[in-house]
Amino acid sequence: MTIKDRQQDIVEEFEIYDDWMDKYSYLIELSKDLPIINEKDRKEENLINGCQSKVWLDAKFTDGKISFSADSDAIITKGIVALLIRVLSESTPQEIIDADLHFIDKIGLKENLSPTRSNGLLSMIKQMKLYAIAFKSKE
Amino acid sequence: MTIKDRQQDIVEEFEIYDDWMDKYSYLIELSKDLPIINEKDRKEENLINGCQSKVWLDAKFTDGKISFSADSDAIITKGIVALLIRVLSESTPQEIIDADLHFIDKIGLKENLSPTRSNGLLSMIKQMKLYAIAFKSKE
Amino acid sequence: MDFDIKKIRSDFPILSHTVYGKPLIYFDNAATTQKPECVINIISEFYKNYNSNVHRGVHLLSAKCTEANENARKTIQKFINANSSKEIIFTHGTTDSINLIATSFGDKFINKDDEIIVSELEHHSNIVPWQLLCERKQAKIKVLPFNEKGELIVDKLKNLISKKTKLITLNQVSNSLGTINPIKKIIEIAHSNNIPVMIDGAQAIQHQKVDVKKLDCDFYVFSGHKIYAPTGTGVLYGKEKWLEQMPPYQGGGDMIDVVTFKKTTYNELPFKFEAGTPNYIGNIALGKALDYVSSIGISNIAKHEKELLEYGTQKLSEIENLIIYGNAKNKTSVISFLINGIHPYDTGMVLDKLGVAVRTGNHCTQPVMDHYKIPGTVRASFAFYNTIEEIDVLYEGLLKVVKMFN
Amino acid sequence: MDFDIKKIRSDFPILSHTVYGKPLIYFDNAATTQKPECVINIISEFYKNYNSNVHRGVHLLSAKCTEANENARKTIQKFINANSSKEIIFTHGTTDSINLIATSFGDKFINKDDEIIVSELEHHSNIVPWQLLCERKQAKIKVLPFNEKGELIVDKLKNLISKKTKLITLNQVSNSLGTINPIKKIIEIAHSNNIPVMIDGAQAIQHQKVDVKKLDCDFYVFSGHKIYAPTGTGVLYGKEKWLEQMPPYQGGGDMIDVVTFKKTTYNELPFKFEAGTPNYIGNIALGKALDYVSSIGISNIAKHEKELLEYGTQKLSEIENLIIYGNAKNKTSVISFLINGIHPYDTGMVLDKLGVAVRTGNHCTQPVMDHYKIPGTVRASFAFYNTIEEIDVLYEGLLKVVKMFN
Ligand SMILES: Cc1ncc(COP(=O)(O)O)c(C=O)c1O
Ligand SMILES: Cc1ncc(COP(=O)(O)O)c(C=O)c1O
Repeated sequence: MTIKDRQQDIVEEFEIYDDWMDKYSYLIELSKDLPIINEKDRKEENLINGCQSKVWLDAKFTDGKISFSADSDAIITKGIVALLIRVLSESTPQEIIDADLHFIDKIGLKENLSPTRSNGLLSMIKQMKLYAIAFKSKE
Repeated sequence: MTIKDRQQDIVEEFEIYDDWMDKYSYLIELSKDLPIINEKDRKEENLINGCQSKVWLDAKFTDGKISFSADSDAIITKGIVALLIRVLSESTPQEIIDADLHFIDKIGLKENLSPTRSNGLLSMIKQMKLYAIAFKSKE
Repeated sequence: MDFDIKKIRSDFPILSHTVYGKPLIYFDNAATTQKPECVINIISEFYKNYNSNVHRGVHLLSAKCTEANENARKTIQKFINANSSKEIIFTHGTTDSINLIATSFGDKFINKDDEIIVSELEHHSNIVPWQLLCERKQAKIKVLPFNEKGELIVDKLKNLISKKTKLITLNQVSNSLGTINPIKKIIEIAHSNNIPVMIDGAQAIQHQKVDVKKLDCDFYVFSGHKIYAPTGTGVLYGKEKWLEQMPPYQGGGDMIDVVTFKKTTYNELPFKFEAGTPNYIGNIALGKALDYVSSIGISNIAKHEKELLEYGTQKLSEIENLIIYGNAKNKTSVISFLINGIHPYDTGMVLDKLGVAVRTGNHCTQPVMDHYKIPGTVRASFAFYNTIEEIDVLYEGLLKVVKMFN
Repeated sequence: MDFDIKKIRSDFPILSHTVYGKPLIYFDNAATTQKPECVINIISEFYKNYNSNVHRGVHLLSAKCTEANENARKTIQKFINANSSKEIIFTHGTTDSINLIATSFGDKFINKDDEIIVSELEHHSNIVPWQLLCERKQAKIKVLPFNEKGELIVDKLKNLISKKTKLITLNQVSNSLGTINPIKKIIEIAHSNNIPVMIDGAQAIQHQKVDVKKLDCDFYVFSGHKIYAPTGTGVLYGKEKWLEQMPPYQGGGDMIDVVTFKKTTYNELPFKFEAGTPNYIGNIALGKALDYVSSIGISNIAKHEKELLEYGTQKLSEIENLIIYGNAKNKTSVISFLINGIHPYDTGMVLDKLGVAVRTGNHCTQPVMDHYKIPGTVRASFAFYNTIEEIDVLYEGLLKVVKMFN
């Protein structure tokens, strides 16, 4: 599955919810699927400090593909983190660099990615892309 | 003539002018009657520095009465200074302390006494009253 | 005067708005307050009819704006009962006022090894300027702690005061907990030790009568935007005896007397501390906002807000596992809380969708959060235009939050 | 685009007003500019619909205001062609911006015996902050003089520059004479000596295209109220490399990262320099004002103002014994003058009664007045909404003045 396909899947999953309450409830469900970052990887360098919530993010590079693990102290943030990782994990650095993450907008959670909410998610996406660039240079 | 009478005189003089142009022209005339301060009295302590125009003021105390001399670099200011001196000069300290200078308002030149115009006139009146207080204490 | 909440609410245009199709319930008043129509209108009115730069202008509009600006200063003077309008400095907000004092008073009176006492309840704006000063001067900050209820432990003040203490600075009301501090008592203790006191009134002036003469504080500062006035306005009250001795803060137009490249002399108070074109339209609107508050009556405001606080406290306490931080005996209408296990961001995001605006996070008081060992709280802060019914909506919303996240 | 002066004038509500029953002729634009309706309206609109404190808010209104505030920052960035919005700091005006630089850059980079070159043409706001700094640091100010026409003598710069020169600071346009200074050339000379340059753009930004990248200046500052935006707003542009190295200016909310009583760390750019609640409504309206200027087109503005300057200069020169101060080849639409023997206050008071608002005095540039050995001038400063006909009224008024006082 490509990054595009995975985004399409998510958009379809969310289509059945037109109420934000249901969407949030589903996000809370999804947060449970997040590949949780190892205790030992929860170090300062892996912490993304939004003013409102924190995100920890780690990346491993194996067989040409990047896999992410993460966590957040806020559950809504965590649910979105889980979606981002589902979309981007197990992709090549180039795929991640090229990825256009339109699904957040499509499923109506755009405001969570606004710099004004300061929840660490925007910085997290930046960080994921930076990992991809770093790993690519090592290829 | 009391201070009140002199103010009344001025009010009557101005009554014939209803145009500000004529009033200003008359003020310019009056500025020529100002008892001009002596060259030697134009010292730092006698200078009242409004932001817009300067006023020099001196006071002498003879036979229980105060007489003022003054000057200003701006003519409109000088004309009003001349009026103020005409009203207050040759009065006793107590008369000056008690004086209520309503004529400025009555002849329609109030704005010239507004602190916002910053022409030194308000400070000048204050200074005249301070002289009166000082001379009274010497009586 | 009768307190007609309907009439009052109609004075504030924003209060009839909806967000996400739901009526806006604005409980973020400690962050900033909404503006009554008369304040909004005076801004337009001045821009449309009189706008002109103040001071030294010979023309009519300049005189009008200067006069209105100086009248606003007198309104403020009366509002806080200062001795003279010379003691009222226009600034751009509480933070600006405190930085002015820290720099100017600090440069003159604080030396190496001197001490400044700051309370543990302070907003960052009343901590960081003193830290910057202490760094410059190699002086020290000592901290007056608070107890579990969020009340300052005034008894500890005596131990903190030393010969080296040059200033005590604290807020009258804590923005994150709502605690009303016993500043009169603290000022008395300070003065009996010859120590001046600066009061941060950012969260007090809009909730209770402030009389700087009675309080006898040396400095009192507040922000316009928290008392129904525009952003970018603020006030610094200082006793004339201090302001006279203090050097200028910023340099520029209007604060000077004579400028040459050899020597510059400064203007008299209050202008010595007002460099550059002031926010005169903002200042004029601040005067209007204080007139509005006076017309409602600050004691009427306090009474209604007390009812909101009592009702809200009781209602929220009914929610299981909800902990209120800040339970001082004397409080303004601020409720800071956490529902066990639920992150404030999650609570805030859900309340937002229900139309309820609250603030979440550390509220610029990290030391307070550190004290309780929490990352932040959810804070609902009420103004006199809020209602009991709005609190009910908050309550229902919190039940929803509990259901969603537990 | 066609320059439709009628349409433009109708954008500014105040321009259709009268004073003393006469049409207002506003020639005090260098002191402050009038506001177009769209700017006045956006202020009301935000207070009535969206007002909420910016940054860190989880609720919708706070997000809206934060977004609008940051969009205004981007508008400013584009307007002056800065590299990044990190380089745009919101301040409260030119004076505030210069004081920030003098304190923060000064504390970091200026030491004992260092030298700062200031032009003789400067506004007090670009003199006094450097004097205050030099007093603190025991540094020196050197003055770049101007010639009788009011033009800087750039050739003298080389002799003033030494190994000790740490900064050159000057305005792009003189507020009292209108001279447009050759800042590009001065910046080149400075940079070839490794000296950074600060440009005071208070009187330039509203009259001509400013491109900070092309100019390559290190700092550029201006006031909102002089470019059709509200009072209490201002901008500091600084190259990232300088801003990164500079310590914070004011301490408080929003400019910090972590605060403890032990140690405080600071937020990233631009927030490091924005302590306390910003004047976000003012900033948003500033963005709107720049959009308005762009919609008219700055080159259209410059062209019309040049016509006004040329016509005004010619017309006023017809008056006997009228001396114009400032006859630089490159000038903005400012005419500073004196009629031989008549005090500027007298001239100003009479013009005021005729509905013509001019400024009189030293215009916060005492060194310029000292240079010419005059106490002050009468200054008529035109904006793009002024007309040839208005200049005719000024001319007639001056004839009246001559008749009255001579
Ligand atoms: C060249 C120049 N610099 C600085 C200033 C000060 O600007 P503000 O009063 O808006 O801070 C002015 C305004 O008169 C000016 O003309
Ligand atoms: C107690 C207290 N002090 C200072 C401030 C800072 O005020 P401003 O951001 O208006 O400068 C605030 C505002 O949050 C506050 O609540």
